[in-house]
Amino acid sequence: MYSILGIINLNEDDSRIEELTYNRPIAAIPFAGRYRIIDFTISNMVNSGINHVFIFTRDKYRSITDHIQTGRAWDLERKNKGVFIFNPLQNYYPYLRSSDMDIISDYLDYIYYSKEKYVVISPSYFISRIDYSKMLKEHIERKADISVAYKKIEKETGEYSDSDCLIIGKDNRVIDIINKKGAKNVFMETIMMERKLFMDIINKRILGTDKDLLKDAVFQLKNNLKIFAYNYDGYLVKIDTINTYYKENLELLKESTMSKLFSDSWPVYTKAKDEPPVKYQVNAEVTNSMIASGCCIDGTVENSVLFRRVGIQPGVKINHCIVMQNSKIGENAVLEHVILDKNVVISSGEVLRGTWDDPIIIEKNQII
Amino acid sequence: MYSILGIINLNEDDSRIEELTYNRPIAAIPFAGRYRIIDFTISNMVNSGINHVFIFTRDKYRSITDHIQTGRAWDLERKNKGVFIFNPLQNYYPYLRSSDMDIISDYLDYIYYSKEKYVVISPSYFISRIDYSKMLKEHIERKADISVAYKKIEKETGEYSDSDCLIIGKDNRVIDIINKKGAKNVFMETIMMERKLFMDIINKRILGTDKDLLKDAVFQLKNNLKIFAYNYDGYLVKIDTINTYYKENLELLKESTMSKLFSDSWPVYTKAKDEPPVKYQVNAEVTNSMIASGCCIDGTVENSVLFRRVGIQPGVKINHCIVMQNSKIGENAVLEHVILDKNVVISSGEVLRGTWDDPIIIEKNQII
Amino acid sequence: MSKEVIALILAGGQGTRLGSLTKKMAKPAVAFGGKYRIIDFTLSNCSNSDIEVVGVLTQFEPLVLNSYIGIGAPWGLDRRDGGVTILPPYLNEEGGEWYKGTANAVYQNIEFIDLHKPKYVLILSGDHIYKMDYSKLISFHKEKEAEATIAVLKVPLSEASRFGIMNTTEDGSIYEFEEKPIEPKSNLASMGIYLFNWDILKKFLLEDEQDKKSHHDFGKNVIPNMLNSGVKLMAYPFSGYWKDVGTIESLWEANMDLLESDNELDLFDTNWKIYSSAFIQPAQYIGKEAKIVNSLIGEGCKIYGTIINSVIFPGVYIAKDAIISDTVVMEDTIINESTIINKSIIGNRCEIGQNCKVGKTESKNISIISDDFYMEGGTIYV
Amino acid sequence: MSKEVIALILAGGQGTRLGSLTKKMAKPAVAFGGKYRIIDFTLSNCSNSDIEVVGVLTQFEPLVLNSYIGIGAPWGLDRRDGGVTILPPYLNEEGGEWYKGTANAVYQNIEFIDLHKPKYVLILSGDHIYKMDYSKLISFHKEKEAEATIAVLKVPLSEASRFGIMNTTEDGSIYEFEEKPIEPKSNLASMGIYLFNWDILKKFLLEDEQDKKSHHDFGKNVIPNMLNSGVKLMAYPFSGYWKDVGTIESLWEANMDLLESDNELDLFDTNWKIYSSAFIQPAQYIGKEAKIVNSLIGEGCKIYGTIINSVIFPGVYIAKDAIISDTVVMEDTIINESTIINKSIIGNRCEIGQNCKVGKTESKNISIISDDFYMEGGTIYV
Repeated sequence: MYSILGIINLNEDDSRIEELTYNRPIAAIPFAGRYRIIDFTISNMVNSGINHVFIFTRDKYRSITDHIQTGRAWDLERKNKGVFIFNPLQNYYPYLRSSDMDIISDYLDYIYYSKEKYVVISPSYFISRIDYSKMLKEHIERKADISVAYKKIEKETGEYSDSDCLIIGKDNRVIDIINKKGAKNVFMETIMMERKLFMDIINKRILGTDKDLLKDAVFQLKNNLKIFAYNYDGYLVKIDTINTYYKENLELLKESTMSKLFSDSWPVYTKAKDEPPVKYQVNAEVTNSMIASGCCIDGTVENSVLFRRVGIQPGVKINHCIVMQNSKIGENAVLEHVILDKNVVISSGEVLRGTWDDPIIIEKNQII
Repeated sequence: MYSILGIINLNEDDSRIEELTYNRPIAAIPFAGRYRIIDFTISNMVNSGINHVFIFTRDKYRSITDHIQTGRAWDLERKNKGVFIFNPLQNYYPYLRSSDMDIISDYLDYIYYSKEKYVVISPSYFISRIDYSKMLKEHIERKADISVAYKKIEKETGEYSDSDCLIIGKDNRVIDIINKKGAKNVFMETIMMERKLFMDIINKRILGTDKDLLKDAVFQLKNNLKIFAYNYDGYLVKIDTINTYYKENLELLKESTMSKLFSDSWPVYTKAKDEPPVKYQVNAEVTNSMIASGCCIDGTVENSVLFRRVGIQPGVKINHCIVMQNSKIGENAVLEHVILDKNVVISSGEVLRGTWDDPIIIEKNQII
Repeated sequence: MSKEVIALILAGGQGTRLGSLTKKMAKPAVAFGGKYRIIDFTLSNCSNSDIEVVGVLTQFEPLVLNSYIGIGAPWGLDRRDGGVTILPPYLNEEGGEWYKGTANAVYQNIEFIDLHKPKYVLILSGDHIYKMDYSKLISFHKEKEAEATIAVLKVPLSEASRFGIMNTTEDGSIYEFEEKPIEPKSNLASMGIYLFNWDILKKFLLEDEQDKKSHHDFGKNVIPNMLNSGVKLMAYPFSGYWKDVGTIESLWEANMDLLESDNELDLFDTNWKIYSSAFIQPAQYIGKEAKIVNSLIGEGCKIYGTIINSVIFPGVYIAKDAIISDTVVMEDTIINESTIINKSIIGNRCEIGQNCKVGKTESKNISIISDDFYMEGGTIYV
Repeated sequence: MSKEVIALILAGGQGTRLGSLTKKMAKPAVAFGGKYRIIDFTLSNCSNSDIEVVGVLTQFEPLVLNSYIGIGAPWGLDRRDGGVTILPPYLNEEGGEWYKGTANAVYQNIEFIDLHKPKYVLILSGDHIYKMDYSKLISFHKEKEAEATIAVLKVPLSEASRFGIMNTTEDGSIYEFEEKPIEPKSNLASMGIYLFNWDILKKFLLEDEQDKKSHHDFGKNVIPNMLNSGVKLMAYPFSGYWKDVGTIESLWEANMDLLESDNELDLFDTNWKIYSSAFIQPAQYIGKEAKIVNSLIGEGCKIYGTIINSVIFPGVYIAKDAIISDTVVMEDTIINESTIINKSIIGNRCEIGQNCKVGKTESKNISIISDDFYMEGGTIYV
């Protein structure tokens, strides 16, 4: 088996999901009841046999450091390998942030001293179940210089509207990349190549790389190097707007969707929190909902996702809501189409009603 | 036993030792053959029963992160406590660096959620064997609001010339602090108080605290609060100049000095490097020297300190030298009064001669 | 490094009164409370009490327990020095033998204890459910200058004859110990939690080992011998939830106790968390027609049926129209459609077919389905 | 989680031929090479070969070994799933028994192995000194589609009759195995390193257990039975340093081998590090009148005397005018002034008084001073 160094690039545009990213990057947004968005990419790497992972942050990295800790939850607390978080060095001012090439190049010696033959670079905001070992297999078989993963979208949906799309030739070679609404081959921003080539690109030692963004630098090489497209066709969502965040969470309440994301053979790992089981009290009426451990429920919950340690008092009615960790909803409150961030307290009798296309968002630590 | 949160404040002036601090803070400078300077403070904390340590860095923190890793070497890899490194948040530009108050206040919630009743704040560049549990005992007995550690210096020496000194009243209460050559009561920049008071000071919620530096803020309170001086009288050196760095390393070759710093009852912990024992080859002639593991010696070494994995080829003569990790000295080279930083290569036959008061310093990774 | 206190957890018992639940594992490894194993409580108590060296004495079917405890990380016991160590019997120059009793088990590990040079040794049982801050017990022991301290619980005098009873003077010092007395003089029952000065305990263990007639048991031999020899024994009064889950009934009851709204064990208390080796499961899903009342449900469950007064472990699937009441369902079990289960304990990884009927609410007995059991649809098992 | 390969290290032997060095500890825990313990080599080989599940089968005086291995962190074997597990004998429903032989030891741990669902099981010995990339052995095994693969070393034909000898066809498949043959047909000696397909091995272990006449030993029973049954056995040729340190002489020799300038074991190779539980010691100090030639000296030593061709472990103090040659001195031992030691092994934590004389250079025998020995000044011990 060839070894792969996993690189998670958190240089992700969070401007369209800012209500949830004031204090955290997209990677740290809670998702699916007990995870953070980055858990899916890390778990994909671990499940693909990768045991050496570098996470390059851009800003607001405190929540990533707190979440990853030593990496034990992913079995990535290792003597010589494991997971490492690299924050931008202080000599970069915020206005230089947009360049992931610069952030990575500051830590190039770590990549140099790694022993893996290949690297795979992935963002966090595409949630998938991609198997990088299969991607590598194709990469080697095709004798590719670079492989990039994409998913072919059947119906035109708005979910990937801001994504780059690949123009792919008959032999699966990438002809071009475009940013165009309604295109079919969504580029998952997942890139695989030999580690040495990656270092050359970061170092801009390769003819034609004069870009600040890694993906631009890579596609600039499309005529010089063999870039192949790897077709992934499993679960895929891109979480970079409030709208997709809200709908894709609730979409998981469908058995058919949930089973695409979760299965025993491809576990998703996350930090354990030592929460007790969910306590359903005498007035609990819960249907079609996903409930995380440590919740204590004495009211009515329908079509909702509750994260850890949420408290629902008697008389409460919530429907089509996402309630993040440690929020408490007081007696007889009624919430519909609402997203509560962490540690929110909703007072007794409060009524909040958003809509399916415009959910109300309550920020972290608010008392309403 | 009362519990103490240990805080290591790396806001240390490195301008007089800049040859060794281009890429590292003072805390990460190698010392005494196998340690980094910060090891002594962390070990003091651990030996005093402290198992929750916060390290606040200022800049060049990569080497600290690499050294501390998960904290396992100090038994500080713990479920709920252990060691945490806090780097300045990116919103601080370099010109704001001088304020440790600001750096700490960004992470005040971590201090808030800690459960220890007391905090002790210590720098790294004072190397000592202070027992914080004894300091706490006196702190409690005296009903002090704040205790600060000092050492009484008998002879006037230049070593502490840039240190603050305490003016102490008869009852051990601190009357004032001065920065004056030749003063006797050297302030070790070690400060103990209740955690709640510390948070108030950082928050500048206490009358009269309008300073940017923690120590200034503390002494500003001398009339409002009871600040007591704790007398420490063991091994103490301050490493903030090339001169003290060089001489204090070699001073450890004296049995009497070494036994003051090292003893079985107060071990100094550091990251293990899996080096083999020292190999003395057939031409080795080593006297009055400190040699770290993994060295391979086939020449003459006198009155010197060799860090890990140093190579000394046949015919080499070194005297009064400090040779850091992984440096290699080629055949017949002669070095006197020289400091080699890490990974230096000295070519065969090279001759370098400094003096006792002005040693030659060769920077990291140089080939001479 | 010397540690002031080390704890030894006696986890070697076969637990025959738990029947098929302990066929392939030691009693402390039995599942409890919708997420935990019995030993989680003792290990978490140690961790929360800042005890950093814990030995777990095992000998019967230790595999599940060993692999569950692993390196001790979930309880913060993966320490560089000390942490948690599994202590089975071993061979030495004179051969070797299995643990003959609680005192002999500790005797065989004198060398391990001496390695850590402790001042005190805390002897615990791996099959009790309770929360206790041992550091308070230790402070009490020091304050009273005791040589041995035994934690005691007030039980109703009517039930006292089922316990080992401590008769104490006013200051709490023990002058008499009666094992299951017919006419109890006090209601202070021993909880099987002992703190000893190590030098004293070691002396008595060495003596006990020489005694051919001894059962090598703390309650039967060591404590009475200490009393006879004038050792200063103190009773440390504990109040709060405590349960020895040595029988099917008590295990079931302890699970049901958790469902009381004012249960003293309070698993939701963040100041004294009970740690457990984590499951890798997504959040639970509650279906459109599900109904759950007064129950505890673990991670990764999929519930489409009705659950009343029950404790459901992670990864359980309950199909629609199934009705579960007053029941404990352990990990990864599947209950198929229209099956009705009352007052039962269903083991791990079972599958119960459609239209089965297990257990009876009005029955005195708990129905048990052991691990990995497959029940044909339509079966009636009461 | 299923792992492709798991390794089992046989570390239960009493090591009687190492005499007083193994009185209180298992052989794999014996100190070696100025820093290491014998088992470090096998554990480091596992770690460097990316084997993530390692069972260590112990039964004789396992305390030192257990506490040395701890949670496996020094070797990177403190894994969430798997890592290193100590496997002593245990009781089950039918009672329990001590390990009767190498094959029986593995037989008693079938349940542990099955837990990890491995495809291959690698059987290793805990008392061999060598560096080997097991992943190459595994690739060889797969490539050859073998059912069992045995690592072999070419030995001088004259010495072959001291080993278990594999007679192979040209492609490396084994057609005959002879234990210590008087007239060896080949010079391929078994290194006691076996890779088996787990399903095959399990079948043979179950059969062997039934065989009342069996010694339950891999070399004597399991391998010959496999050969007779037509199992595809391959010999994997290894070249490099390898030593079974089962006797005082071989232990001493192996230490001396490290001092050869071209020694194949090369402890300084950073591509195949040998990990070890770290000592908390400052750097060593070499005094003004010290003289050290061709020797290995560990951390925290203080050397004021003369050391020639010797291996000195951490924390040793050698006073001035002492002369040590061709000798191994283990941890924390003190050698006082003017004492002369030749061709000896001095145990841990000894103190040798002034003006003693231990060992003789020209002697055939190695002088042994066992752990914690105090030698009066002026003693002659040759």
